Amino acid sequence: MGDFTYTIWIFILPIAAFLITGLFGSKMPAKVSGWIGTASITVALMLALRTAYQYFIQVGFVEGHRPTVFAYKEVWMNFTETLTFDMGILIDPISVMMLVVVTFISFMVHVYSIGYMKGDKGYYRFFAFLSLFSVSMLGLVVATNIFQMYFFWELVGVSSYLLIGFYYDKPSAVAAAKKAFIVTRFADLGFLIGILLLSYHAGTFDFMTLVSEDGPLLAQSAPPVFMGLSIFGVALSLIFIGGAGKSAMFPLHIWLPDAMEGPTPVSALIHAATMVVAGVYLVARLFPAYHGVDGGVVLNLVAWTGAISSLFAAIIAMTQDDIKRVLAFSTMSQIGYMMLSLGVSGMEGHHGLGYMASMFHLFTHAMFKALLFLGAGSVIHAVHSNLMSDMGGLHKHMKITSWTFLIACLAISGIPIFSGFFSKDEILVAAFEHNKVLWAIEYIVAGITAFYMFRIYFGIFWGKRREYHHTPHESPMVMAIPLMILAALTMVVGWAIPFGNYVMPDRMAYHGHIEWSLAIPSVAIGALGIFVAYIFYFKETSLPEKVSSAFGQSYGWAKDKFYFDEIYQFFAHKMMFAGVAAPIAWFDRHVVDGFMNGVGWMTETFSYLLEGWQSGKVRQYGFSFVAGLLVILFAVLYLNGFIDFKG
Amino acid sequence: MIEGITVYDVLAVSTIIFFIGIFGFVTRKNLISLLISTELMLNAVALNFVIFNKFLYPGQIQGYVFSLFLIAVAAAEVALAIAIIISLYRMDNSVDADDMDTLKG
Amino acid sequence: MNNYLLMRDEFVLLGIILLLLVAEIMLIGKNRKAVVGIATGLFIVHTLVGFLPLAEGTMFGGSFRTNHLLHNMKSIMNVGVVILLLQTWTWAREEWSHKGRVTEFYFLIFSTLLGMYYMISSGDFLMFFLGLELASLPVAGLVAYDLMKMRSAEAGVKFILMAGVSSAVSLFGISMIYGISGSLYFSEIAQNFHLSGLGALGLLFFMSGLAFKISLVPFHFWTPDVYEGAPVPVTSYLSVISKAAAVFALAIVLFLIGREFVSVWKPAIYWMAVLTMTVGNLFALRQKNMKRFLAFSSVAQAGFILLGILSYDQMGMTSVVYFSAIYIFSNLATFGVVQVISLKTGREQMDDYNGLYRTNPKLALVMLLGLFSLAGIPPVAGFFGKFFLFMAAAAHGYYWLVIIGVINVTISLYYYLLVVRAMFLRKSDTPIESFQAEIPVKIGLALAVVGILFLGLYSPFYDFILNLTTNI
Amino acid sequence: MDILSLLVVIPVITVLVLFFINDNQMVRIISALGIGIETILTLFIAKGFMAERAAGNSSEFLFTRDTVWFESLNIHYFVGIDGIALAMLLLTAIVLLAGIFISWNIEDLTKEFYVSLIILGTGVFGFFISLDLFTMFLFYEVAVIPMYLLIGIWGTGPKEYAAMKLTLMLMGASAVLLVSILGIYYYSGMTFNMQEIAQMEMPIHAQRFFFPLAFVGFGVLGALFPFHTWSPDGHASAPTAVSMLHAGVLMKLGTYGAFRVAMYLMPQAANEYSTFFMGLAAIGVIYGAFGAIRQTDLKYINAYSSVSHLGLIFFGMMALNKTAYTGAVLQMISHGLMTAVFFALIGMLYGRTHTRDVRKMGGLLKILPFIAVVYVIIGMASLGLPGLSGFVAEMNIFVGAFQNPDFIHRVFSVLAVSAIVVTAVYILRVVGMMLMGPVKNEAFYKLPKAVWYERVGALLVLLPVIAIGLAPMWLTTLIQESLGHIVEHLAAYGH
Repeated sequence: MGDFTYTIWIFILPIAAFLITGLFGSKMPAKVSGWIGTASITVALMLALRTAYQYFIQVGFVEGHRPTVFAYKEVWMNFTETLTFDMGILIDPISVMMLVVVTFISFMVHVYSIGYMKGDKGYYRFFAFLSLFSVSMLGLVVATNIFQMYFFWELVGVSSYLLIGFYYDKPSAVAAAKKAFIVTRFADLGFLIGILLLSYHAGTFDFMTLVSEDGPLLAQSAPPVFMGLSIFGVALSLIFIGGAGKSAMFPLHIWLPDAMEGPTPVSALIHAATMVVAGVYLVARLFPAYHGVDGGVVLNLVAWTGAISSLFAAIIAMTQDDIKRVLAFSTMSQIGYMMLSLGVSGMEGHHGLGYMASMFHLFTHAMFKALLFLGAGSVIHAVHSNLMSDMGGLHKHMKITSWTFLIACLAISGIPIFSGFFSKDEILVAAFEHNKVLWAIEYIVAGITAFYMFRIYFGIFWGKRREYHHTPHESPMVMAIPLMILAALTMVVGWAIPFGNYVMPDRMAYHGHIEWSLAIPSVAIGALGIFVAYIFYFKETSLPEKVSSAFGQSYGWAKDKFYFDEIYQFFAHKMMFAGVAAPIAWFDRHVVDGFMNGVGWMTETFSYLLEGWQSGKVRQYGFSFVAGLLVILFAVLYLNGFIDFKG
Repeated sequence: MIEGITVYDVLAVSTIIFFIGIFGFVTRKNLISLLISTELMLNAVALNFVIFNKFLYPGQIQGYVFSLFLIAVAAAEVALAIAIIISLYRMDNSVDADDMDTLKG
Repeated sequence: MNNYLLMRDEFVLLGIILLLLVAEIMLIGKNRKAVVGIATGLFIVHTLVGFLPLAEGTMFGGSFRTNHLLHNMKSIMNVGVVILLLQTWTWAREEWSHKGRVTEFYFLIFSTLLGMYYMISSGDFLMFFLGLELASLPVAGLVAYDLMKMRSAEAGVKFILMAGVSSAVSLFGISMIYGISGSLYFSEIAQNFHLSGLGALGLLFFMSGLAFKISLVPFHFWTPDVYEGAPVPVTSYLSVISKAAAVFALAIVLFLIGREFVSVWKPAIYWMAVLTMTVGNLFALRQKNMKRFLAFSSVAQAGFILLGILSYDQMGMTSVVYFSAIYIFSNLATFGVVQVISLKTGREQMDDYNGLYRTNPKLALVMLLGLFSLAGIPPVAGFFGKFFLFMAAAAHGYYWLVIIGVINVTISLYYYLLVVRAMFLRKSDTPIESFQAEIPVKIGLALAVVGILFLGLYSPFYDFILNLTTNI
Repeated sequence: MDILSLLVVIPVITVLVLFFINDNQMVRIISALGIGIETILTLFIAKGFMAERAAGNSSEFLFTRDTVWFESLNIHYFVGIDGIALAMLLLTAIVLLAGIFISWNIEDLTKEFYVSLIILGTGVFGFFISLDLFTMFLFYEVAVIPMYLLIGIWGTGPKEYAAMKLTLMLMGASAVLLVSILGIYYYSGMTFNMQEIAQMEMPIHAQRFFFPLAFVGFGVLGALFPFHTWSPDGHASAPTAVSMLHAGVLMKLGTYGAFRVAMYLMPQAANEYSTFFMGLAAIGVIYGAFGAIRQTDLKYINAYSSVSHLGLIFFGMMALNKTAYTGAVLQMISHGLMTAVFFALIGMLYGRTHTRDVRKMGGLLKILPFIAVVYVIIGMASLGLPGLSGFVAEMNIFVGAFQNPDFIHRVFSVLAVSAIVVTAVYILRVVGMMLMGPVKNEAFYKLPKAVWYERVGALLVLLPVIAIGLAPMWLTTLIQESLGHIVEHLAAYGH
């Protein structure tokens, strides 16, 4: 089955880069740490590509489906004799695909950052954290068991905290980082409890046993325990909550818009391509279990969360002024697509289309969303502001960025020959076959997506010419090249890679064909979206204001992200701080502490009470002497039964 | 012994004397009267010994010997107590038991 | 037939007393300061002689009896008095230089000690009564020793009157016991002294006399006033030696005649222990004067000793003797320091001790060790003493008493730490200026500290006492 | 003189030597030397222990030595260590050495400070090596009493009140412990030897009466929920090295004792009370975490976080299975190291900024990079970041706790697990307020960087935290071997 042991180097290099830049970065000249980081990720990318080539091409199909290969598998810690926590590298279609995606996007971001971050005081620190993030994401991707995934899951959370809070002297960045970490940590709580339930009821963490037909989950049918779900159902939905948190799904999405406080390359890497798809990858990894347990009811939860998130995010995206926030909500919407697609997918053959479509969309989305973010980055770099209102007519000044941005917008809107069309179309097909309502929602979202993407495109590059105090210039080559590479890929990947051949739930080959009957309407709504955006934003018109006022109050709500931040603020600060922490602090200070001091105080007052007894008068001593003696005497006599007081 | 008088009657007398002594110690104000009450108690006890020896154990003399020693010791004690009371009086020229309560608390 | 050698200790002590009297007469006019040296030296000789082994036996028809336990109890007290005399060296010298009379002090000390000897080794109530009185009356003289000070006289009066009442009550008890059992000899009493109401009354009244001297709660009222009023050496003597002797006497007498009255005196001692520990601690919490503070601390310690007596078996007796020995050493350490300081600066309030460590560290360390030993903190000996007392009580299932005792240990730790706080934590602008004590006083303090540090860890000491108590 | 008793003898000799030295610098060197030798000896013992285990010697306690002390009362000086005790000894050695370095700048009464600190260390070393209840209890009290002087003289804030409260509560707890030791002694045939007692089955009614006393007696020192009030005040007022040693090591005395004496000797009662105490511990975990959120004084935050982590240890122990036990012991070690570094850092910060109020400090990451980075790493360790020791310990405890399908256990376990979120909140709140954000006070720019002895002290304790976090296998096997005997013993009577 081929020797994959070299894959360990994909990890050792970034770790080495992290240690070197982290510990000695401040001592070396800034550029050096940039080169070290980029070099290590380049080699890692090459190794990942070699792994993909070797796995998909050389190893290919064994008995009709692609095998699972363990490059490494050692026991890292043993909880009990049977239950062990091992570390290892698992090679299978989706993990190799993710390896390629993560290393590639990370490579692009590294190259881009050399330009973007030039002159920044924390330059070495940025590259150190980037390497740390890459390692943890790669670790998460190749995890052989769910506990190893949780191990790297937390590391991903921390590195995103460090990167979001990179400009740590800005209080808003610090708050955003803290919010991101705590919300994801809250979701990880669900994930951890899910794992712990599995640890007892399934008796193992290993993915292969969890998803195998005769494994503990799928073999016996466990009795319903809670709301109709069996214990495994509960565990899997809790694990999904963990994934939803990391992928900023509907209720747990509030940290994603604020995460834009971090440098743009960070958003490109983390909040576009890698971290946010971790949830999707988790569900994909456990897909057979999700499909099998309790008849796949948990998948409905997954699907509907995806649908709501994508619609909700799309609506808000239309109203945002900060271009990075628009892209953030667009990411949330696209991930909603992927979750939905997984939710509607079956297992065998054609029914597995949803799974394949979701993975394909993940693959393509990584490309064009990274491109969008990097493009936005170079715009912000040139204009030094995030707000669309400060931009306009940049096409003349930034040709490359403008064209690459256009290609990405076309891709995301699902226009044919661009990659977005192929992946999104298959999702719509899968949704259509499974549940018409979901298809309808996603159909509308496709239109809205096209609209808001072209809204910012026209808003930035066309629209009214603004006077700039110093003329914006095209970003340097080191930033432009990644844009071009990504743009090229976005155009090619869609039709060049027969994704069905590589990634399927049952790992058999599947040659799908474009379902034109559904493709044409989706392209039509995309075009419609673009057209409306063209009218609104190509030239400076008052049309957008009139329409938004027409929507009246609802526009304001959407603009303020439906006040979810305020709700969370209330819940976190009022409830948790004032509602729980304050009473506990008070309780501790007064009741528990009060009791201890009370004991001391009581002995003190009691001793002052007795003061009078020692009056200094001999006569009283004599009295106490005799009285004391008589009391003892009568007590003893009574005890011995010589006298009783019944007369 | 006089007929008709049992050990209990005489014993009652000596116990009454004893408790008079105690009562005296508790109620009287003057130091000397306190001393007198202690002496009263000691003598009542000496009486007790003699009574028991006479009435219950005529054959032996332990009770009598004991009361003799007791009287001797009581005398010594009174002498000492008077000496201290006088020295107190010389310094404080008052013999009232209640204003001797500087040491208290 | 009476082997007079049995009373060797008593005779040697009597000899010393007479020698002192003669010395008093001989040295009129000349410098009688030497008496201090002579008396201490003689007593050290007496103690060394006391260490020599002594045969067991009785005299005067059983009225005086001695065995290894009694003999060693006396030598424990001797060691205590030696340390005390060393510590009062400067006080005695000054007593002589101011008031020109010091032999009376030694005369009274030794005679009370003689009384205690007789009290312990008495075989019958007559000898016991004489020993008790001989141990009480001279103490009144000692207490009222400072003729110049009103406090001393007041303390003396209080002591003598209360002593009178307690001996009267105790004798009343003895007369009742005599009335029932028809004899004064403990051995005969033990045969025909059977459980009866009047017997219970007699025994309790008798015990009150001893309870007075050990200062158990309902009978302890004289202790704080007398301790505060009397000069410091006398207070130290009272709290250390006279209390230990009374404890020994109580234990022995209860062993001899209390066999059948167990159901009478055990509950009494149980509740007196609870009362003594608690009331002693509660009063000690508030004290500001060091002497009064240590008075209540000694009252509380007496409560713990009762735990040992309560267990009424060989292990109980051993723990009582062991604890008393350690109690003597710890008290001598604390009282030694109080004595040196009050003699040099006349200051006895606890706040005067603020910042003591910064001016004279060695004194503060001695005080610290003494207090920790009283509080029962390892590795000093007090911990072992207390632990074995609790073991003795727990052996008989008195778990609730042990719990009360243990709570009281914690309360006692609080007020012992108050002194430690004053010495170490607090700073003061008028601390006790650093000074050097005289050699003998230093030796006295050093001996006490050695006793505290090594008596506990050195286990053969416990085993030695254990095989002493095989026959009581 | 066997090796283990050397552990007690060396500090005593150091103290005696210190008595005759008056120059402050000399005192520091001598004590560093003494404890340095002690640490080397501990490492040497660890190596010997490993070799012994490797050579297949699977007896429960190694290096055992039994000499009679009070022959008539059957009290022996019986010493011996197993895997857990060895881990505790290593922890003590490291934290004590770090503490000595950290308190290099104590000027007032330096000699007395180091003497008391080393006496405290002696007590702790003695406690961990002794297997005889009497000697264990003696060392336990020797370890508690110097706290009064250490906090009272060199402390800050309401030091006298805090010192008195701490000492009284701990000595009160040891008093309760004394009662239970006596109970165990008499109900198991008059012996203090733990191995014999474990074989002897104590009558169940005695166990029911004495187990809570012993558990609470030790629990108070381990800041078990309702008895933790001394910990915030005590730690806030104590000088750095003392709170390092206290929170890092002395609290482990409580948990180790509760585990070794209360549960090992009275298994039936341990099983009966397990649900109750597990609930108490779970509340403690949440209670401590929430308590820490409100605090603004750094030391109070750390004190409450210690209450929460200690609660986790008790929780792990009361889950009564091998994994949870391993987790509890791991947590003891990891929390010991973490709190030590936390207090060291707080000491350094307080030494410079003369304030412990988090709101007054800001933007220190730029000014004091070394201290800030170490603080972030240790903060991450304490909230259970994988790759650091906190994660390893907590995961063991949680997996162990979930092995019991009983509903109440599940509720308590979920309660304890949810503490990881609350811990994250207060750790990040402090890191956000103190290290990040704009510099609030201009004077902070001139603050001096970390000095050599501060770096040594902090790194000395930080490296093991990372080592355990990355490769826990060597430690877990060591602990699991020694736990084997105990868990079988407990399981035999358990559910």
